[in-house]
Amino acid sequence: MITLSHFIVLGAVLFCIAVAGLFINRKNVIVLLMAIELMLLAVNMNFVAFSRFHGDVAGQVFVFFILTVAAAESAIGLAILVLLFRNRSTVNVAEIDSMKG
Amino acid sequence: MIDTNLFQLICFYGFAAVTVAAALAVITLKNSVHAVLSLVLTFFSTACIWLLAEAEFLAIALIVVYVGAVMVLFLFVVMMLDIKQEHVREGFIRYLPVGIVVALVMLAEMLALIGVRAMHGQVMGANPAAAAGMSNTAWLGQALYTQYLLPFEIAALILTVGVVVAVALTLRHRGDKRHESASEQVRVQARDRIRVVKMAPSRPDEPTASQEPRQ
Amino acid sequence: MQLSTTILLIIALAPLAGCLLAGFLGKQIGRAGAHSATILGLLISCVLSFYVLYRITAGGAPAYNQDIYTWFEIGRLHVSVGFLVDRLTAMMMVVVTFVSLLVHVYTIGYMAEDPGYQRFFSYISLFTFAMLMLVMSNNFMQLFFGWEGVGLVSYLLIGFWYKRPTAIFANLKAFLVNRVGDFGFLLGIAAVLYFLNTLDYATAFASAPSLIGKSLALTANTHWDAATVICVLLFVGAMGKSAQVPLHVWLPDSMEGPTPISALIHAATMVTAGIFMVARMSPIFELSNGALSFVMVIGATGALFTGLIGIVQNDIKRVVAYSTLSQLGYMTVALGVSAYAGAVFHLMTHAFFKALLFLGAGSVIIAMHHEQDMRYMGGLRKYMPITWITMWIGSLALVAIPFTSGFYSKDAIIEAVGESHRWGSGYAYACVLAGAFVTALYTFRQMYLTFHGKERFVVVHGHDAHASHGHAHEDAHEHGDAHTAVGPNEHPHTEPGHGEPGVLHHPPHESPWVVTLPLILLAIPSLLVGFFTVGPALFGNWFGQAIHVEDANDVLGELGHEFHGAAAMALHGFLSWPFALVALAFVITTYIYLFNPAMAGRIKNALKPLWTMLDRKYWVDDVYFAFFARGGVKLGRLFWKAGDAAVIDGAMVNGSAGLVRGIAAAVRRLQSGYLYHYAFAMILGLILLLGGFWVFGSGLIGQ
Amino acid sequence: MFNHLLSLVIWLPIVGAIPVLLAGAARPGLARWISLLVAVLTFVASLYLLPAYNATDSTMQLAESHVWIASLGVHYSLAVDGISIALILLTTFVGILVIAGAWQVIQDKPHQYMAAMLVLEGLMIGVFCATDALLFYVFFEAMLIPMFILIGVWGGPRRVYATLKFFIYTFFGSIFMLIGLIYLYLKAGTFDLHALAALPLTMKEQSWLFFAFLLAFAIKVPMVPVHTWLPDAHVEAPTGGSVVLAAVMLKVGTYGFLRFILPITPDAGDHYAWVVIVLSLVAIVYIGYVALVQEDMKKLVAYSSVAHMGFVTLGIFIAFMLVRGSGNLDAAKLGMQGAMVQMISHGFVSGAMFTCIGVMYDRMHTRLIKDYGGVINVMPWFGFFYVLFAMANSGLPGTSGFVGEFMVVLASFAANPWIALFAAFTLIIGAAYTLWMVKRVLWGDITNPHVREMEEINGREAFVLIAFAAAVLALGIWPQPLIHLMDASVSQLVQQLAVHKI
Repeated sequence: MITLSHFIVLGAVLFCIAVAGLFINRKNVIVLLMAIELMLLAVNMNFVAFSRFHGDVAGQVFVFFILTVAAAESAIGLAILVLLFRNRSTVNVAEIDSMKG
Repeated sequence: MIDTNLFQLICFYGFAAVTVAAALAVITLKNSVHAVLSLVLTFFSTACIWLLAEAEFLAIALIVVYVGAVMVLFLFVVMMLDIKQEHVREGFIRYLPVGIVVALVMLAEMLALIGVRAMHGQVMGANPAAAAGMSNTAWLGQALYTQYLLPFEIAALILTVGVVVAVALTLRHRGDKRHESASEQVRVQARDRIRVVKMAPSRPDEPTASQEPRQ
Repeated sequence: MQLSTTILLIIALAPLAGCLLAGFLGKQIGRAGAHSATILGLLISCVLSFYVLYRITAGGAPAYNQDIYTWFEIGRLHVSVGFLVDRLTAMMMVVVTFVSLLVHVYTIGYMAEDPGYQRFFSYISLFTFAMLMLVMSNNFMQLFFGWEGVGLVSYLLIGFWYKRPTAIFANLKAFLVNRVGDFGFLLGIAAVLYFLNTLDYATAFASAPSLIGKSLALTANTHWDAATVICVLLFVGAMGKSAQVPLHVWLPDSMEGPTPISALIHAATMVTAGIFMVARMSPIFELSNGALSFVMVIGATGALFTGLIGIVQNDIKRVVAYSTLSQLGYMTVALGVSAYAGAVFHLMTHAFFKALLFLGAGSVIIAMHHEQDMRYMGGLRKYMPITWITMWIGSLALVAIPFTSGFYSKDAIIEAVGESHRWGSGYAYACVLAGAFVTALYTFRQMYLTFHGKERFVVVHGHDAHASHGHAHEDAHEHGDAHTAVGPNEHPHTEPGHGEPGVLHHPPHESPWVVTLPLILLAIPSLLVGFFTVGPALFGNWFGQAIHVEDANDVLGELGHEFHGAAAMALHGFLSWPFALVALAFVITTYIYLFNPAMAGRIKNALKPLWTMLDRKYWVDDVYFAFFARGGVKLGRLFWKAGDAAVIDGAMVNGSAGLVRGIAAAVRRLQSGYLYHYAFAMILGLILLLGGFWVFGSGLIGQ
Repeated sequence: MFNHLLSLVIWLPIVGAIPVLLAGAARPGLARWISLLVAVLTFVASLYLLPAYNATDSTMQLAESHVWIASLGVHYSLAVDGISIALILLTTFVGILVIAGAWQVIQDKPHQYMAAMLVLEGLMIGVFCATDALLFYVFFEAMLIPMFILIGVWGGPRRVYATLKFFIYTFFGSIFMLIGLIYLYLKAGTFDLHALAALPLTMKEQSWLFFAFLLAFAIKVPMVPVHTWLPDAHVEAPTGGSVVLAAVMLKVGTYGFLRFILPITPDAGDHYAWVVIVLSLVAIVYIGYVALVQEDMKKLVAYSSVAHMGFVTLGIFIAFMLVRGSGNLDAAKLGMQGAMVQMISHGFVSGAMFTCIGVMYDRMHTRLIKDYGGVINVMPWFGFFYVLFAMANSGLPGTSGFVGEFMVVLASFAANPWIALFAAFTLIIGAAYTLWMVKRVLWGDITNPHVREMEEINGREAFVLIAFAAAVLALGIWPQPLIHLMDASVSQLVQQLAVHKI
């Protein structure tokens, strides 16, 4: 019998893996982007689960929108990455500091 | 005969295990191409889990849109860019303990909050789509095209803008390429093409000031 | 019959028209055009002034008092520009326009070679206009207009040779010292308005008796008598303009200006504006014995102590300048003892003989090629007889030899002071008597040094100039030192263009007729005007309503009982103390400067401290300069640097900006720009949030 | 007659700036002529205010009103009284001279400069016409923008610092005004100034409002101790900017006193009048000393502006003492009129002084006094004007500078002789700093060889200086027309002071 907590725990695990990914791959922008995708996936997991649990369509509609926005985001993110690599020949986040903060 | 519920549970654990393993691979693999492929696997197994949750449309959409389009994009980019692996992996070991600790602490907190045991009682209800006598896709579509029409359109717009932006960002005008400008061709006038210069007659043997060698 | 407004307007505006013509079209109309235009304007003005005087005195015309136009009108306060012409005004108009006319004519000769010829004529015509506005005014506002107007022209004329550093220093000093006086004067006008609710003379004087008993609470416990406050404040203005102690310091310096204006402005007319003003305000001054005592003491101090300085001066113009200061003191003393008519009478006679002396000095200066130091003169009488004789006439009038006009006015003042019983009159009497002696000392010394004795200049003809240079120089100094040594800051002024002091390239010669004619025309009234006018002016109540004297204060009335005609007064004068003092001074100076020149130096060395004190003018100038000028600048710099720059801008304005910047700089450190820092911060936040939920339960979000 | 005259005067220069901009950098000559035409037309239009206005009636006239923001009850409502008309005429008059003055001086983007000037002119007129508090506020703030641009683009080397200081300073003050206005709106439900004037307020409310308004306007005037932006702004501003700033913009502050503090918070005004009077006297004496030691001519004149504006604030606030203290309405009117005349006169005099400094700056590119000396030798005509304006600046009778100071000193003696004593001190210190500058700049022999190369003023400069001189002399010799124009309005203001609102 699959219960709500199964999904939520899975989501939490995925999220934590993504967080760990952010930490250990702080040099590689591509992996960072992928970790963000993982986070979104974790969130989506929760949405789907709760939608199913409450019988509310809004959750799945929201996942739909998240997928859309995430797709756009990763497209632009990758475009920036390509541009960056073309100009600076690196995907190392530590070297992208020309804005000085 | 295996109980349906049990079978579902087994499937869930199986898919979940693959998902988690693939996700771990995503963040740990040296080779970026492998990492992307692992991400594809993660998505794929997640889609399977969603199927278990009877969210068929989203599951298919995840595979078609994400795995089929976005992840391929990732793959292209990763393969296009000549990334030096050893360089990128710097600090991996150094930050590993911190990452693990943070992740574990967070996981512990989350699980504690969720109250795994308490929530084991929360059985999924009947499939709302089926209850409404529709397929999951129709159920979703009905909401999307009525109640959420405006957000839906906006989402479409966002995607379009995303495409335009991605193209605009990466498009590059290379100086060595010849190209023609239609508007300039139309606007051209005779005086742009030919210039009549009036020159005073001069003998070639008289050097002018500008021709003198400069020190 | 009433005087015509048109005539009065023409009198006032004709000089202004000349001024504008010469000033703005100077280049177009040329030198001759400029002096013709201004002199024509002055001539019209002068002739009409005589006509007005005639009409007022003999023609039986009543005093004219009308507004020309409304200057402003607020509520019940109505301030106009208008004319009040009574006998006092008419007399002043005649004096002003007559002296001014002669000065104009004289200037043709004096300034003949100056590039600023047109400008000069424009200025002196403007001065005449302003002075006429001052004397003809019928209200305090217009008085102040004329008052400051003459101050402006004085400023411009002292600085006429604007390339000289001393001239532009002197004109700034003159203007600022005058402004100190005007400061009091303006407050005085404000006090008049406050107590009498009008700025119109006639109304104000009519309601002046209402001042009795009124007082002004300057602090919680001090109540000042209203009339005293008004009079003292107004008199502060007169102190500035008429160069009374302690605001006298500008007048000697004003000699930096060309000589014609020294005669016109700084001797005959402008400096007497204060005397005129007090006489005009006599209905108010009569109400305050305290203020009159103040006036008297100030005047007496000036009369004696500035005269003393005149004795040690070497610059021919400065001697005359200090004598002017001293004579102004006499006039002020006369005001102080309520002998207003005496003051104004002395003002008139002084205008003639002092203008004469200045113009004569100017004539000498022309002859000496702009050398003003008397130590390089001497024996000039044979070169310039007209100047010599006219200047002697002026000098005799100045020292009050009986029968000269100076005698009648000055003797009357001395007698009046003797008659007075006002507080301080004893001191004043001593001062004016001693002053008579001092006046004679410096006057005779000046005349002897200039016109008599040995020639202390050398005439060098073109080609052998270099050969005899050294000798000439030594010679000059030898003689100069024999009389009075050069003071530390008193180096004789050297003009660019004429080399060594005391060296002339041409022998001195009599000045052209445009110069001597005014001298002669001024010598006549200097000699005679007193004899003919003393009766009516002093004792005949000629001024009528224009001057108001309380019966109790009427010292001239007292003297009038003993007056039996001008000749008798003069004869009596030979037996009086002042004449005895003058005679003594004559003997002393004649002995020293004609027969025993070396004695002057010996006296000087014997009285060294006294001499130094006089030479440094009692250190008043030094103290003022150190305290007010330098002190003011120091104070300003302190205010600027400490107040504006440090406290307001530094601490308050930029301080608050700096505070914001400091906070921002601290906060900015959080914004490292590294993505993982932000991500870490986010995750940390998430962990904390989750931890919070865990620890506090959902109560944290308020369920 | 045409009943949108005020709108016309406001919007003509603002709209006129558009063709000037369109004429563009390519045809600077055309841009200059258009802007001059617009300025002249505006001046002519503003002259029509005089016959249209009934000077014997103290009410606000030529009113226009349209709903602007209905939900907040904000109206686009304009009306003028004598004081406003005088200030509008000053603005349009100076407007012409500023544009003529910048003719060849501004070579960099002249069309934008001219356009900014015209817009500024329109906005300043708007301030003087607005009878709706929010409309006033909008014009009041909008005015900063063109001035910000003028200083920031065409200014001197430290223009960035100066513009920021100027902008933030004035903006800081006006925020408090906005808070005050919002409070009043919540209380009265309208922004109409007339209604706000009738609104009863407790002493506590009035005090808060008084200080809010005081801060806003005191910075604009500027009063000590919030004056330090002015010297910096003046030093860095181009000549035209300085002229407008000194001649008109400062008057907005004192005008605000008349329109806000006097009618809305009369009781607090009376209670705290001593604060303003003391600050005004400090401005006259303290700033006089500060001006004395300035090395930069523009700074010197800027400081003298602060001192002269001290007379305006003094004249306005001794009216409180006179009306409420001794009931001396005539003296109060005298002081108030003096303040008004001083405002107009200072417009002419300071404008002229800055123009003179600009004329020298164009030739020598320095404003430091020590770089000059003996200018009169090469520029006698210029010297004439310079001395004339310097004399007006030191309050010589016969020039406009005298009239206002004279009246204020006379009135303040009635309030308290000590106030008059300190105020009259300007006679000495004012003459000292002005004439000392004249001495060091104009007189003397030439020491700096560059001075020898200075050229006499040209026809354009002469026109500007003659216009200023004519105004200075006319006002000094016959102030009655101006005083008559404002008389009814001033009487009205003074009578209002006696009304208690608690």
